[in-house]
Amino acid sequence: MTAVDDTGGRAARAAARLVERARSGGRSAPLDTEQITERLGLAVDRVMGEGGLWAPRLAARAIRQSGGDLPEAAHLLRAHRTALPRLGVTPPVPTGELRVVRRISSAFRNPPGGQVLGRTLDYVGRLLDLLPEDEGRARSTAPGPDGNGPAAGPRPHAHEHPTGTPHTHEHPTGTPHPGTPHTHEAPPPAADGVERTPAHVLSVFREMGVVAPPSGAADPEPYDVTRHPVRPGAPRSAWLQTMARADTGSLLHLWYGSDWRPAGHEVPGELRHGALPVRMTHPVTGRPVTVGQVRVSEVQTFHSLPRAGELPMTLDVGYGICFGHNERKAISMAGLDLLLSHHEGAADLQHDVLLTLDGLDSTGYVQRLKLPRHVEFTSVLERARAARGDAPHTGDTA
Amino acid sequence: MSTATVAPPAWALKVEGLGRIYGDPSPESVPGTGPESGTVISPATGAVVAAWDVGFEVAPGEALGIIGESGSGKSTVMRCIAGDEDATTGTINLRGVGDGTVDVRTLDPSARRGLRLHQLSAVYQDPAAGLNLDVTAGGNIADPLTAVGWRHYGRIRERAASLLRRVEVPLDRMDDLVRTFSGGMRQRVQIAKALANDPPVLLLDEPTTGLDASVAAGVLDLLRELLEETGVAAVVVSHDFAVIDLLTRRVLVMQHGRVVESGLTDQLLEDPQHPYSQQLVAAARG
Amino acid sequence: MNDQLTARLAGPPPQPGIFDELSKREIRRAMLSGIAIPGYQVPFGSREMPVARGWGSGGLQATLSLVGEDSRLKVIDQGEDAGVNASNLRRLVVSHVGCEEETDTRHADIIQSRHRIPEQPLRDGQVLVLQVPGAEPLAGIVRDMDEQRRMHAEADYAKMWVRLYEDVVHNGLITAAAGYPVLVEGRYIMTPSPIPRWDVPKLDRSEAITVLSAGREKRIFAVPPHTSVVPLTFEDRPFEVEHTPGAACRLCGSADTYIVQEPAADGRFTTWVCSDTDFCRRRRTGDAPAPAQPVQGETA
Amino acid sequence: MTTLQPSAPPADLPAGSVLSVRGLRKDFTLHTIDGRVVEALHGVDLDVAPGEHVALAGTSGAGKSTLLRCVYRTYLAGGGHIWFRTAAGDLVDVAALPDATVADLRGHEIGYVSQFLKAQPRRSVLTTVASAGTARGMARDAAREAAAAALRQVGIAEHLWDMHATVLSGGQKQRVNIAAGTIAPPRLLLLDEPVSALDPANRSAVLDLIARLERTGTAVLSVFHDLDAIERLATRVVVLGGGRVLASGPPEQILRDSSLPLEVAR
Repeated sequence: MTAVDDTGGRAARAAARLVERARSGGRSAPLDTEQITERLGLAVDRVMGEGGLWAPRLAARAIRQSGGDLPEAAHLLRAHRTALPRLGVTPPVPTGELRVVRRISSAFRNPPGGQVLGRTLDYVGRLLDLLPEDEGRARSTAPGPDGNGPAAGPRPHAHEHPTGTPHTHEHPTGTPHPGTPHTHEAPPPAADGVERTPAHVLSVFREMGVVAPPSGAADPEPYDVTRHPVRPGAPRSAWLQTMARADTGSLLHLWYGSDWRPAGHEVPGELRHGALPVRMTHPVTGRPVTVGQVRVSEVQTFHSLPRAGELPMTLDVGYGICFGHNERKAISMAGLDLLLSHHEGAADLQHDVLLTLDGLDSTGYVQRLKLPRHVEFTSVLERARAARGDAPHTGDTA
Repeated sequence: MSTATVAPPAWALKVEGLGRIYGDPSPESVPGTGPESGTVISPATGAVVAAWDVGFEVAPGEALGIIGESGSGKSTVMRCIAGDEDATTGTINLRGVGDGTVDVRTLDPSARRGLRLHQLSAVYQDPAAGLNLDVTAGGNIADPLTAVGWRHYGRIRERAASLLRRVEVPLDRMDDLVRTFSGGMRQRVQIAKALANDPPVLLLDEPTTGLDASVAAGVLDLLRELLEETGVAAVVVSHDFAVIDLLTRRVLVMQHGRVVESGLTDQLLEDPQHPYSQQLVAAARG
Repeated sequence: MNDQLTARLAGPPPQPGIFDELSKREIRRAMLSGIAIPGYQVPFGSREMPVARGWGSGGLQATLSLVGEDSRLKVIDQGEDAGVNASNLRRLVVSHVGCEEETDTRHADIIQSRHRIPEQPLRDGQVLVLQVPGAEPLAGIVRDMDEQRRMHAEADYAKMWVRLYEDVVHNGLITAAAGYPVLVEGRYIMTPSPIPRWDVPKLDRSEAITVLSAGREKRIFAVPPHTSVVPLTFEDRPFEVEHTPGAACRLCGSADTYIVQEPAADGRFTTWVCSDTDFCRRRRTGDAPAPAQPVQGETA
Repeated sequence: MTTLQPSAPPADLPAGSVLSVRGLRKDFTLHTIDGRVVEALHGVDLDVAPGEHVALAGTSGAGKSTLLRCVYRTYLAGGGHIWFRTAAGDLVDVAALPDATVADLRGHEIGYVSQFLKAQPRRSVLTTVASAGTARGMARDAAREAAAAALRQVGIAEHLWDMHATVLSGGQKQRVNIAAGTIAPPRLLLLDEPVSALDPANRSAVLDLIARLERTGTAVLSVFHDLDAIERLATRVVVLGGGRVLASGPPEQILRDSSLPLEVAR
């Protein structure tokens, strides 16, 4: 037996130490994970979505460990999850149970259940705030009718807390605490007529009879993309899962740049952000028990896609959902789902959705280019020389 | 079973009762379509009866024409024989497959595709359908050769060169990408590729349509010589009586998915019986 | 209350690790399928590893599924045991499983490698795990994955042969460098991962098992022992391995090993060293057969 | 190769005839002109024996060419039978045979020569004639020799033999055509005005060639433009008029019968 030459190992560890020093060597106070979950909630949400794991505190750790490199943080979360055993599978939750903290429909002036503007910067000027943090914070918590700026929709309500108490001001702590389980599931409608669990706008369209029937074969048992590789031809559940875990930027680009995106009037009929209960079947009683909740962003988008031999006025539906508050991702996902569901021939788009959106795959493929490859390069050079006839062509064979 | 060997049939290709319906394939789709009804669309089901009850035999060394206007079903019949699409009903037998006892429609898709290596070739109107334009002329011919096991570069090139010479493609173009070729030249390469493995059956779908008249004439001359020399059984699908007259000795006339008349080619030109055939001939005569 | 229920449902807390046992079993199953159908790409539910996809995540899953505490593990990248990546992967596995590190090819049970097969011929009982960045040899020929699968299923490889034919037409020779396509046991065309052509003959009728694992593409394939692996070439165009006339390793003098360029004292790339550092060391210490005389296509 | 369809010919056919036409009818329905019906043949009976040359005579429109084309199946018979005795001794009805069988018969046993040459493009004169011989079973070398002899006979100069037949003049083509049609004489040869465009010298050479066919036992059924050719070649003349046979007999008798409607050459 020989002593293992660990030159490379030492170099790798030294490199890691440099990163660690750069991250923790500053003079500011060490970063607490609470601070990340509370102050950088959208980053946490994005990492949980791309990591495919609802675990805010772990996601916060991953963000801190990766120095704010979110794809890297998502990778940490995924690799961590790989080591965990799978204990069970939750029964499906109808998203009608979603307790909204934000819910808008651009399709209706005033949809049944009302518009809930919630926490959004959509209507606020993008002005870099140069005030000290404390001052800005004090100002935003002060009560005032224009605290959120004017809203375009009628009767906007700026709810933030999912338990049903109406608020007219931004909640100072940001997102509702996701770890807190709720026991009451269907709160009564609030006094202003805004429901906490409003019916989907889709059901309104269904009643109007303008929604195209769902296309494609039945897809009862969801495909599990974490256990089975996907390739074009996979069922809808496979591409929905793939998109829910996709790199947000890649997904946005694919939707935005897609040749298949129909020109014209794609309408996010409904966008919601809120909490969904997670249940498990009780091992003894066999009944579902709520064991926690997750926050999700959900989008249903509508478009009248041209199809031969059909009335032009039927609407096709696209669906998007992801962990946390990530409207950009949910809207892109719904748009792509719409195209995938109704362009069966869009094999190229399916290929791209299923095989190019995963952040781990794409960043890994880039990473790989940084590894040494002189063995391959030597071989390539030799062929190039041989083709040019530089080297005497002995044609030695094996 | 008797051990006596059954003599192989005289025909190289036999088609019986061939039908192709797009849409509801049930029998209700058929009534109300065809020449008498003047449509291929089923009034009952809305299905398109693109071809129905088509049958013929072709002997080795014989060329059979199928003539009709676009939408008559002639190309559908060809695609069903070639295996580019599957017929709805009917049988297709090749002498080279089980001495003609096997309906090739019963073969599994892989075996069916395998027929295209040895048993039958197709030449399409659009050379891009039968060729890879981003491969050299020689490489396109290497495709069917390597598919049946040729592994000697020199012999592949010899065979490709002799085929290209036969179809009168200058050999100094052998290593040029087909994309750089003119339409007539591409068609010649496609013909060479189709003949690479000496198939007993050759299907020609509008082989000269889309070519300039003078170029088409050259390709037709070539085809006629090849049909005579090779002893191949050919099916020539065309809307053009001049092509049919030059290449075939028997012909079927198709209209609205049905065969309305069949006969010797000269008889069909000189003494057409069916009103539609007479119309076609009159139109061809100008 | 919910916390208690969750704890009860979860059972004992999981061992900190990389990979759960059920997943390892699934990957062993995929490897067995690959061994049963030499050269066939078996899809598997590739897990997320603590290394980047493309950084050996596929090889790592295969290795982790195979090693036990008593295994001797050798990991090389570009032929070197001491490279940054090789060291990192080896450390990861050893710390997870507690197996023995090994650099001597002769004594290793499992050899995970990127881009090389050791010069020392492998023996019965050894497993070579090759990291695969791109598993599909037909990828550059047709894009449609269904069509790729059909071509494999029907052994319809004419388009691959046309590619080689065109190569010779345009370049006078087959320019495929590393990752040269091979035919396994006369049936499936396989890419042997980007090993140099020098290493391809070592796969043919090897006594060891070769497992090729692509984490990103989620496919595993294998070459069982004593299986024919034939590089695709024309009968009149002999397969050529890398060869630079007159070049030899400046450390051990070998001209019958795979050598890569090194800068000389003047900074110009004029000297060569063995890519396989273990074998080079053995040559220098007289622990390996002396170099064969001027190279004539030495192979395993 | 070809299995001829078993047929049931009437018992009273002349035992030795190659061709026996019985009750042949033909009319043309013109669907493109409101379904107008043009009548051509109203029940023609006719026999041709081996070595016999039967010339059809009559005015223009009498149905001479129509009859020839019905026998060759370029026209479909509208009624009646066209009995043909094959080399194998079978009597088959050309009017009822499958197309493919007729096509085979045409290749081997029934020839048709018109004034128009339907030559293969890009094929030399010699090859055009020789391949007509090989198509009827001659050996390649024998066919080339016979082709050369036939071309000399009809006065095609040797320097033209290598040229493509399609570039020849009308008269040359006609002579190549007759050379090809007679090189390996079929059992039944149908001649449709084969010398109509020839100058006197060449015409005479071609007629000599046709005259020699009698010796080979070929049965000939012909339509000639001029009575002179009929007189020189025919062993029997059948006069058609109004789609029927008006008279039949030796040429010296028929051609002198001024009561018959004959078209006389200028």
